[in-house]
Amino acid sequence: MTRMTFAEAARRALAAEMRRDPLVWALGEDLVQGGIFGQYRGLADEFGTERIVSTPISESTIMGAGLGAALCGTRPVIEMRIADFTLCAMDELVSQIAKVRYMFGGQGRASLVVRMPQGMWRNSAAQHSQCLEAWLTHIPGLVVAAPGTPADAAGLLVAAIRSDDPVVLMEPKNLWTAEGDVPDDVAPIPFGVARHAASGDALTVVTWSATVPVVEQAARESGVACDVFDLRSLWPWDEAAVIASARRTGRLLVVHEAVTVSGFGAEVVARVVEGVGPGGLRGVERLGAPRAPVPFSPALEDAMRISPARVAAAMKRVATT
Amino acid sequence: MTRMTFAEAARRALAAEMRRDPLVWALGEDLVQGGIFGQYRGLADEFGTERIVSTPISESTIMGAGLGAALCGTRPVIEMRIADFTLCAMDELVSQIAKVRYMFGGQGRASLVVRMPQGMWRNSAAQHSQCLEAWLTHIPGLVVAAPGTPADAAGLLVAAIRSDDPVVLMEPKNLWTAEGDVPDDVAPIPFGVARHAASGDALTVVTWSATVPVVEQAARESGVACDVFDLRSLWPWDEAAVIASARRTGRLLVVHEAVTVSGFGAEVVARVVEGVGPGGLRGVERLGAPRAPVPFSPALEDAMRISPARVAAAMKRVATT
Amino acid sequence: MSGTSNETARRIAMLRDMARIRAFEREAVAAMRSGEAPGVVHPSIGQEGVAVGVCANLRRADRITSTHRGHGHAIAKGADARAMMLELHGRAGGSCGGKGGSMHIADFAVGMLGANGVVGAGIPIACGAAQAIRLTKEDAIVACFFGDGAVNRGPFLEGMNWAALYRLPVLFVCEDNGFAAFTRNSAVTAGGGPAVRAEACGVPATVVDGEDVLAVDAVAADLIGRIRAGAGPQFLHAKCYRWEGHTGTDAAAYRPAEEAQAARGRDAIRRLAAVLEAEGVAGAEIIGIEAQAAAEMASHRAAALAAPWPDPGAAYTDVQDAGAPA
Amino acid sequence: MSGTSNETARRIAMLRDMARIRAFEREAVAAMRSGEAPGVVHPSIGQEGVAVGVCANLRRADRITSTHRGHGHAIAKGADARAMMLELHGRAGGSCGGKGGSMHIADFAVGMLGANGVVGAGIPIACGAAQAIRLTKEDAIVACFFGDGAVNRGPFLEGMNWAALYRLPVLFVCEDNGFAAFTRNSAVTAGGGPAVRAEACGVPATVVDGEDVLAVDAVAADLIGRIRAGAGPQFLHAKCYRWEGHTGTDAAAYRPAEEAQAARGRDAIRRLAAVLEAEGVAGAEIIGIEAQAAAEMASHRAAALAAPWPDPGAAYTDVQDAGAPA
Ligand SMILES: Cc1ncc(C[n+]2csc(CCOP(=O)(O)OP(=O)(O)O)c2C)c(N)n1
Ligand SMILES: Cc1ncc(C[n+]2csc(CCOP(=O)(O)OP(=O)(O)O)c2C)c(N)n1
Ligand SMILES: [Mg+2]
Ligand SMILES: [Mg+2]
Repeated sequence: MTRMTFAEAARRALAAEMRRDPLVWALGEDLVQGGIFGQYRGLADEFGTERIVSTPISESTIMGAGLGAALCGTRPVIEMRIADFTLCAMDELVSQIAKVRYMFGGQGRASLVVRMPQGMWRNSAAQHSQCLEAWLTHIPGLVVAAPGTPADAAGLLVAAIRSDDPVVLMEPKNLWTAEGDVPDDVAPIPFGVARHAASGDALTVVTWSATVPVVEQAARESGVACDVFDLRSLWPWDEAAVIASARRTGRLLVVHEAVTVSGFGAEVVARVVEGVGPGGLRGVERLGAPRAPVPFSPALEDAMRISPARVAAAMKRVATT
Repeated sequence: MTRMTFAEAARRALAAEMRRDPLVWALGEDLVQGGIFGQYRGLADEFGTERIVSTPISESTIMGAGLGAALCGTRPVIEMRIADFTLCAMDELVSQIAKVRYMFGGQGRASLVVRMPQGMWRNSAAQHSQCLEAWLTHIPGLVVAAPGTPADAAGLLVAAIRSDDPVVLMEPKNLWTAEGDVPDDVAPIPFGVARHAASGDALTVVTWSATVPVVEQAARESGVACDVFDLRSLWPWDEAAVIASARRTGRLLVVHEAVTVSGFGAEVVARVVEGVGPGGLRGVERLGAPRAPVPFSPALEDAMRISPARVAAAMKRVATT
Repeated sequence: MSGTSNETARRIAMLRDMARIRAFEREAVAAMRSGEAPGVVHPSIGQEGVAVGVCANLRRADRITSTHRGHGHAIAKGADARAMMLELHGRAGGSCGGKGGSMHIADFAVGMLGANGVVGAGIPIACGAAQAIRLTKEDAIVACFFGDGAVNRGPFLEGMNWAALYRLPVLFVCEDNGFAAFTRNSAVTAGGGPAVRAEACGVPATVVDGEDVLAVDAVAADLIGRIRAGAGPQFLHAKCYRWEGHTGTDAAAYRPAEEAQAARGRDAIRRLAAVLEAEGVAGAEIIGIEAQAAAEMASHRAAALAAPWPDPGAAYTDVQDAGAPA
Repeated sequence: MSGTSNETARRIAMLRDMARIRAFEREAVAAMRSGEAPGVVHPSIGQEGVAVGVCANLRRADRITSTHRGHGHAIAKGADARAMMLELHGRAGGSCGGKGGSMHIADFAVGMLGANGVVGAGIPIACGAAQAIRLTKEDAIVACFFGDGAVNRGPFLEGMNWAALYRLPVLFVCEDNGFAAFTRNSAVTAGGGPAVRAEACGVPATVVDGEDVLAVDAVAADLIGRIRAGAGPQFLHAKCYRWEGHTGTDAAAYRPAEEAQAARGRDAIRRLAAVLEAEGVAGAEIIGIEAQAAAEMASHRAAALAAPWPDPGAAYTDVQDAGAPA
């Protein structure tokens, strides 16, 4: 175990995978310069500019070329810079990458990773702060992972690279500099297995990505005995663990940074209700963003931010309904 | 009232709006030739090619130009041909159109309509059959409407054109040729008001768009006393009516053509559970598509299709849980 | 065998491929119109010279990407025509097991990386395929087919720049049949056209008569030779005409009938047949080739109609490994 | 007043605008570095000649679209600099009420339709704005600013074709500062460059020294005159240099310091000052203009720091009418 930042954990994991497998390579803007969060720092020196490729500002082609390269047997890591820019490459992701194996009856596979750092970060405003994980869980063919700790940033990236499925990795921009212990030899984290971050009998709490440390803090401070699940991957997700917990606690709180309306929290609530039966629950709540774009001003952004205090209040509310 | 097809109802509604307001115009591929479903037939003759504009295959610019034109005071109707191609224009829709009013503090508005016919239609396969309404309900700034009858095709289009908000209109491809009675003088249908398509005490059924006639038929044939709501608009949606009904029936079935996982049905279930309280429901089910792309072969497509028989079976299941 | 007769044999093979494509699509359109084949078929009838002239210069290891109008590219690249016909009919044993249909035919065994239902979408894919070929040091190139309508989509620019920048082994083939669906493409395209746009992004371009398969063959041979030699991407602007409507059911009322009639007079198949006859190939041999092609495709169609439907369970396979539908 | 002195007055106004932009951005960068202004600031210092030379030829009714590096465009078009500074600080009274910040400054009152956080996104918007102007028979044009990095994005091609096709009244201004974020743009751009690409799509292009505001002014006057006369879109490729890093905190270690130093020696402000002095304007007057600009922006910054934060409730307004957040 070594203590390091989220970005450094991800950087090392990619480097290790590139050492292990010569078919792994990365493409995106400014990668040779280290990427905008330092998550590619030094990699071009080690692996050369044919495997760490700085591209033009051509999101459609970054994504589409990644697919073509996967179809010819390499394992590209497609860097989207931030999730918002994936909006410039949605056809390539959703109508091409996600569907190619199926449409062609299994002849080809898109074994690739799409990295899309997402969420609020230093007052980036409406076009640079979106959380789009719910969209991607809705798209057949895609695996969706969303790490919330440095160790998971590494372990999920390794799993994503080794996966034969296309994996979308939503890295929380706000956590790039967060520190944590990371195994020296990173093992892939299986998709669909939540991290059981805290145990308790009063309330089942489900979260992922940027709100993981927020929820952990709130669970410590709220005084509520929370059973906390950091989902780590959203498709597949650990329905079994969450449903078993909710059946026990009878209460469910889902916390995410994304807009609540049609967020992935809705799917979690619906599945848990279907799983335990509506009679099996006494309290349910989703805590996410209002259906409003993310504003620039700290005074406004903070009003929308999911804080430990807001989460703790929700914990108390749901635990006592 | 006149009996006519969905496409003809929409065509006439657009013509009437263009007569009423010289600032209304339409842009998209092949519009001068009538559009691919005949929904623009003859309009170029009446309004000229500066108001019915056939464009290059440039989805990003069709969408983005629509926004620019709205910011300069006109009311464009943006035709995307089919919803899948909107994937080529997502930045323009989600990061520009949806956010422009907010980002600029209310200085400008995107008063425009985006038409995106969607869903299965004559074995169009994976890239031409997607239902993406859930995505758009997740995006602050957008109004989302999804007509299921010719009358609503007309009334919602008129409402969309007159709305000062950007309105996304998901027209069901499979219903273009469906017939129904349409008022001779089409009034705008207010967003957020469901059509109460059938009354009953056993079960609340919520649906929209292509599955509206399917659900109506199933309700007639199932023998279950269904309270059926055709939502017509998904954002805003008629939470009040649905929650009141569910509180009464204690049972909820949501039917939609889109993939179930993270579909808008999840949001409906979550809101109803939050609204009536988990104890208030005895049965809940979502009936949508499996998390798989849409296949080409009739043998496979039919396996996924929401049929009256499958809906009726679900009605019976939920009514008796 | 003398050099000439070698050359003649090669030309006969081209004639055969063109005839097979035409016969395939005649059957496909008929099957679509009769309702035997579901969905929509986009025939490339009249454009066979482009697919065949280019693919005659490709090897099995080379890859192609294709479009919604892609039967010709697939057949010319050596795809299994019987499996294609089954696919069109949505039957088990189809190229994609019935999941893809006409717009998504692929045959990875011969390097056909797939038709595509999205205009222009093959361009970035072709760029990445070439990048992978470079990375794995494979000896192969990529030919990327697209229509004249695709030059107005963003990925066209991005892909040209990309291929030129990384000097990728790609032959871009713009099949300019004059129309984008129901719209005459010249009515929605400004400037000097596809070749000028490609050159502006650094991809050298050549214009060719796409209705003359020997002209296409000669130019393709030259360009592909350069690409194999490491010269980077090349662009081929092949002018042709779409004889039929946009789809098998489009009557193409938006254009004068004489125009299509005139194009039929420039038929690449008849022109090559005339060359071959002038070179001494017997008329009967040519008739035989065309008859054989017709018979082959008719039998594929019959086979397709007789083939079983895919098992409904196939609708849920090949989605993904992790989190596959239950 | 003689013609010459009219001309001189105009040039003095240009000098003042350039000085105001520079002063604004110096304050903005300092405020960002100190943490007083949240978020990220992209300074256009060194590029002022492009914004001012173009906007000197625009009227209030004309529109502009801008980029993430848009303070200069806004100020040159007459936007309220005080409101802009408040916006940068996220304060009430900012151009967008604090909701937009540096990357989303807009001032519709003077035809500034907005900065944009997405590279190239202003191009389609500008096309549509021009189309609306045509439809409503307004007497106005649109100037569309973007960087050299934007020429590698798809919307660039689409927009050029679109504007040429419909002969729209748009001046496209490519501000070529040599870099796209941390990457030298020539390292990711193939072919003959922005002007060649625009011309390939049918938009006539002119190259200009963007560090010479008088050259920009002259060319812009000519091009805008043509556009107003109905000639359709024009393209201006303005070469310049980004003195600072990509953002206020980027040290630009990826390029030799001498390069930026050399660019500082070509400063458009100093060059215009020299011309004015040669024309007889007193050095003191020039110093006064610059001092006044600095004082103005310092006072705006102080005002911004003193301004109240927006009411938190504003986070939920101006989303939409129907279905607004509760
Ligand atoms: C991105 C996208 N936009 C629109 C369509 C609908 N469409 C299918 S084919 C076609 C015309 C394409 O023209 P061209 O590229 O010239 O190919 P051709 O059909 O002539 O072979 C259009 C508009 C599409 N498939 N994809
Ligand atoms: C579509 C998109 N991709 C990537 C980015 C990230 N980004 C912001 S500015 C920039 C560089 C833009 O370069 P250029 O267009 O030359 O403008 P400049 O910054 O030089 O003014 C990049 C890559 C973005 N904002 N939008
Ligand atoms: Mg064409
Ligand atoms: Mg630049």
